[in-house]
Amino acid sequence: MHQVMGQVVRNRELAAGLWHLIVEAPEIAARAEPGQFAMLRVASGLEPLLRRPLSFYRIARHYGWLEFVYKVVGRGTQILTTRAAGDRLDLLGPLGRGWDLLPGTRRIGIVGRGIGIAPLIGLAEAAVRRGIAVEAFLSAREPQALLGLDLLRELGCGLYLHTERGEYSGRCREVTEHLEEAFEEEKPDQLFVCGSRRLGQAVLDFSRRRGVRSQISLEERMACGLGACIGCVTEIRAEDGREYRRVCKEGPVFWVEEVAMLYDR
Amino acid sequence: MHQVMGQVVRNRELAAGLWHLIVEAPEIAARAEPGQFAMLRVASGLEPLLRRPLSFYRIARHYGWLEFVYKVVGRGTQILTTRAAGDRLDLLGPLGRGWDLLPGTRRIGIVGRGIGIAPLIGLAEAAVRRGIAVEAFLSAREPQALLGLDLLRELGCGLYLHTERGEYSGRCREVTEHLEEAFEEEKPDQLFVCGSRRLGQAVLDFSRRRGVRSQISLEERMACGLGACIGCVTEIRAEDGREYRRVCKEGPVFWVEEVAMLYDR
Amino acid sequence: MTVNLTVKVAGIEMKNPLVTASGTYGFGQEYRDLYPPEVLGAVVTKTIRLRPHPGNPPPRVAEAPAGLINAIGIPSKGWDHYVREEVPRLRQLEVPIIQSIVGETLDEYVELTERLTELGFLAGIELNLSCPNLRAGGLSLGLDPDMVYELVRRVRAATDLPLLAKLTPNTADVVGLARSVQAGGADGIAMINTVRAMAIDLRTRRPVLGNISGGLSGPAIKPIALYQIWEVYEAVDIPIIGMGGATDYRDVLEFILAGARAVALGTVNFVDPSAAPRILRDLGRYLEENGIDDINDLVGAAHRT
Amino acid sequence: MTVNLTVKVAGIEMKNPLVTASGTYGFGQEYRDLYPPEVLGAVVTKTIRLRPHPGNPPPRVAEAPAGLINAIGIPSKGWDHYVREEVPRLRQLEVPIIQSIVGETLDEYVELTERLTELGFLAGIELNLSCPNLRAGGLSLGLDPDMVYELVRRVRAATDLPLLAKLTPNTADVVGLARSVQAGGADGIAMINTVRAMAIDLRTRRPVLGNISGGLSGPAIKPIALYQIWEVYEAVDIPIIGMGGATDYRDVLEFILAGARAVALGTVNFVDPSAAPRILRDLGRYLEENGIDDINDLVGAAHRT
Ligand SMILES: Cc1cc2nc3c(=O)[nH]c(=O)nc-3n(C[C@H](O)[C@H](O)[C@H](O)COP(=O)(O)OP(=O)(O)OC[C@H]3O[C@@H](n4cnc5c(N)ncnc54)[C@H](O)[C@@H]3O)c2cc1C
Ligand SMILES: Cc1cc2nc3c(=O)[nH]c(=O)nc-3n(C[C@H](O)[C@H](O)[C@H](O)COP(=O)(O)OP(=O)(O)OC[C@H]3O[C@@H](n4cnc5c(N)ncnc54)[C@H](O)[C@@H]3O)c2cc1C
Ligand SMILES: Cc1cc2nc3c(=O)[nH]c(=O)nc-3n(C[C@H](O)[C@H](O)[C@H](O)COP(=O)(O)O)c2cc1C
Ligand SMILES: Cc1cc2nc3c(=O)[nH]c(=O)nc-3n(C[C@H](O)[C@H](O)[C@H](O)COP(=O)(O)O)c2cc1C
Ligand code: FES
Ligand code: FES
Repeated sequence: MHQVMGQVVRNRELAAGLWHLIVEAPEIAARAEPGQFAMLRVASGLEPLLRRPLSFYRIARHYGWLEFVYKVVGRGTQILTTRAAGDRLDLLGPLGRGWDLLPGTRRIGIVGRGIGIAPLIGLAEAAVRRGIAVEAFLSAREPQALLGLDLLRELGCGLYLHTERGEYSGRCREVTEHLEEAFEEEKPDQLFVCGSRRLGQAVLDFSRRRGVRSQISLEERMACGLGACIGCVTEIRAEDGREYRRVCKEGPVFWVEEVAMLYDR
Repeated sequence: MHQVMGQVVRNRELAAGLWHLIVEAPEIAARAEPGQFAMLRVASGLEPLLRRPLSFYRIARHYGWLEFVYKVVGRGTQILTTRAAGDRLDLLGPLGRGWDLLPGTRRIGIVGRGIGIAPLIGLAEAAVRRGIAVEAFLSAREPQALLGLDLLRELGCGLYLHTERGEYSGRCREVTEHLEEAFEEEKPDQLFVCGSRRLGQAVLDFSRRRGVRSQISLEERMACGLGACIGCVTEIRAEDGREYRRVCKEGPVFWVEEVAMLYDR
Repeated sequence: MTVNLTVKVAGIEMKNPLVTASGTYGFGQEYRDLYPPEVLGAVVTKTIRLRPHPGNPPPRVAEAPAGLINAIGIPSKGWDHYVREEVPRLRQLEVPIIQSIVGETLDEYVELTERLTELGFLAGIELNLSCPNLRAGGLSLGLDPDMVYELVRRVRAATDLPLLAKLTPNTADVVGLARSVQAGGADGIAMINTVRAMAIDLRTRRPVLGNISGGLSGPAIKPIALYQIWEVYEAVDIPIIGMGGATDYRDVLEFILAGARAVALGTVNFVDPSAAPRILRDLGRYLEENGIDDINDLVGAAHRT
Repeated sequence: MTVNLTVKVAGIEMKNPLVTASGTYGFGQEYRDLYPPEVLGAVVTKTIRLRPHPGNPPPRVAEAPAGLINAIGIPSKGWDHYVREEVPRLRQLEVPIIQSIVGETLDEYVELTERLTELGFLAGIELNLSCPNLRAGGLSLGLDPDMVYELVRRVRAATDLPLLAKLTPNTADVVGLARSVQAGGADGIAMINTVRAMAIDLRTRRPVLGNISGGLSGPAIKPIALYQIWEVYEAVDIPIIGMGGATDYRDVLEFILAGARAVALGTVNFVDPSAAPRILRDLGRYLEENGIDDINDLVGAAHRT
């Protein structure tokens, strides 16, 4: 973990309210893994006070770059849009535990919705680099919000897309159907999901039925991001009942079958 | 009194830590008088929370411009330096009671030190416009901090200058000596002072001895600037003992003989 | 859709839930150039005293992170000046006027109440119970539930006007105080007053304020205000005028959700003196956009799941 | 010029007056990548309990104007876990360790103190007296001067280690609490803990925190902290570890001027996790530039004119 003043390489709007931010921060990039995140300080003053957690979208290690995609939802992300190339940005990272590609894995599915697609893109890249086949199940409000689509195409991933409006809105099907269809003949070795509880539940169900080892990336309100405040807990099903674990430290990636909220229907 | 979003015309450093700000705000400029002030909102968020009071330096009514000179002393004035031409600035004004040029006044002295010179410049302009002769007694740390010097020269004012360093540092004399010298033969009709308590005391002494009606502009910490909070009081010698008056409403300009702190040596 | 913004607080009909916080709006004249006081639900004026009082020595205000510390000390020019200078102008205002008062003794509270009631123009009286000078035993009166009960009871007997009790937040037991003023006969509660605080000037190495300590207001105290309002709402039946750091319509709605029937704007008046009409506009728009046709439906709604 | 930054607090020698605020620095491991804990004057660890406790349901944190509201609830994995997992790593640290504790009963405080004393490595024990669950009559224990006195007295008898009492700020009478802990035998006072507060989510129209209410920390409470420290400094002789919203060396100096002998960094660790070494550097520079050769000369200096 490092705290560095990175330099903004680029910060621009991809689609309405969706921004792509690239920051040069070689110390962090050198150690960052897909699924991990950074805490960004958006203001230099006291308002807003807390850092904002953003997952790594891509990690361009040879450039020393970290890429993020963020959705403007409140004050912090609003301020972030005002940062321009050349500006300094206080970053803390890499933080948390990233995705686990298990030894022997040959075929995976990534399941993402909306901004939840962001942390899956770096994973897809890493997987393809290791010769793992990737099927991507992505959904969003509108086609422009399907992050990293071109990249996934380039990488040769299988694509199963759904949007509420526009191009991919016709075949309005549940992700479960998509999963069944894609993996009818052969189950994937692992599934990776991020973006909504419903999606997580679908993946949990599928994974339990088919015996797939799957992971989910969770979000929780964070103060420190580095494990000190115990503020970001989620409930985990452990041997002896439920217990709280820190999303910033033991997560944000968890095994789906551990995550208590996926069982609360 | 108006609250308007003015537009910054110019904001640049005059000398180290001394900035000249011009804002277009015709509604306020139309009614502003020398010695009055405006409350500027330096940040759009909550930090810093309060507005900052700045005296009018010059009022360019036909342009609809307000000019300020401010010294960077803390957070608020620091933020103000980042405002550039074209930016919007939330202004409240004109506020308070300005200088009184009494009927029949033909010759005045303005006595200012440091940033305290600022509110005297608009007065000198107004006086000269009315055919009143102006002698200016100005002091500062260094020559560059003698605000409005060129303007006063153009206006044909008599100049008595003193700086701690540089050009005017040789003849290290008290303002009292300057006043005595300039007004040896004929006393001025009015003196106007701003910049330090010591200076105010010198003017009070001179005025009492020579029978001059003099005014001082005071500063006090302000919250509202418009008379509502009673936060900015100064002690005034009234008929029945001392009483507090609001610097933002009954001031910032007071008759020197009223101001209690000038008697506290 | 027409949205209902009118609320009834302690028997006072207000055309909307925005009122002024005592001490931040003078006697209704200072902001007139910017908007007419009549846009407000009610005007709560600066606390007055029976006898003249100079207030605290300057400096009286200091800035704090997202806050303001004041040690004004309730200066007052006394009753005669009030009647001569303020009352005629207050009578002109076509908006409910709630006069805030403080006494040096219980008798003074009663006396002021009687005199104010006789004037005949007021919509209500707010009892400022945060006066640290009025002591009962070692404790400041406003902190003692029994004394507060006694005070409200006595004032209650002296007037038919709606009575609001303004509680101090500097207590471990604001609920106890709230129950006491309700039992004493208050028609409503105003809360929160400022939180005891101070500032130190590193340059002079001395306290900034002439009075050494003062009261913190502004956004910094909003979470404290919300908490105390939440607790009091659960404990009493009389309506609450909530305040403490509201700066926009969202804050106002949070206060209402926590249990306030009206919300007072204080420090924000200094930050943005046009805050009241701005917030009012935004509030109306929010309700419309969210299909809420009566603001009263939101009062205390955060308590209901 | 060499500036003396060492301070002695409650008998604990610290190489500088910067310590950590309990609950914001874990058990000394979390910030190690950024700076060694050894740069600090002392490490105050997260409050522990004798028995396991899950803490509060999430969400546990919410942002506020210049502040943070937390309702962590002091989760604890209990004594055995502490001894097995934390103690070995704490022993490695070459900096005074002050362990914060809370009990469900007076006996638990005593029991924990005895066990901690036996471990032999601690520089001191901090009694977290703000546990709202431990009640004495209707009042939370930490608010009752008599109970607090009794608690400290009993713990005092159980250990020779320096004892710090961490007071709650949610009282009208922090001075009474301070006097009580001094009388009970505390060697020092830590203050302030968080201020009771809450946040409401306008979107869901519900409280943000799983626990509904929480405690406010950060810059927003600095003026409240300064005030309470000022008052306590005037009332007791034992040293104070001051905290509440410090974010830079100026804040730290303000706490010291108000009467703190050491200053704890809490919320700022989240905002700028390298805050401690930064502030330490600035502090040294300030003292040098201002010709102050011993920081102890500034302790309480704002009280002296
Ligand atoms: C591990 C992790 C990774 C994330 N990765 C991304 C990402 O790659 N792209 C992206 O757009 N968003 C991501 N988020 C969510 C993002 O952090 C929030 O949207 C952002 O903090 C909102 O800040 P704001 O000031 O704009 O909103 P505000 O609503 O003003 O924030 C108010 C407070 O709530 C907190 N908060 C609000 N929403 C969330 C949330 N969903 N999760 C956690 N805290 C929240 C903020 O941190 C802040 O303290 C991630 C969150 C976590 C926990
Ligand atoms: C009527 C009036 C007219 C003024 N005219 C000018 C002017 O023309 N040019 C100029 O440079 N300065 C002027 N000042 C002083 C100027 O307002 C302060 O220097 C400025 O507010 C400091 O803000 P800051 O955030 O930079 O400093 P900070 O020290 O960070 O301010 C902290 C707080 O203290 C208050 N404060 C600090 N110093 C003063 C002060 N001297 N007077 C009042 N409040 C203060 C600020 O408003 C703020 O609330 C005037 C002050 C008053 C009252
Ligand atoms: C400058 C100032 C003066 C105040 N004077 C009074 C007063 O005279 N009587 C009173 O009951 N409250 C007084 N208050 C408290 C406010 O009415 C209000 O309770 C408090 O400021 C919290 O609201 P806010 O954060 O919106 O300002 C004063 C507050 C300020 C800032
Ligand atoms: C997330 C968090 C957890 C805390 N946990 C504890 C705790 O376990 N024990 C304790 O005595 N104080 C705890 N505190 C209070 C701090 O130690 C400190 O008193 C308070 O936060 C004020 O300081 P600050 O504003 O610098 O954070 C906690 C504070 C925060 C923000
Ligand atoms: S955010 Fe502090 S422990 Fe996770
Ligand atoms: S600043 Fe409020 S009355 Fe002058």
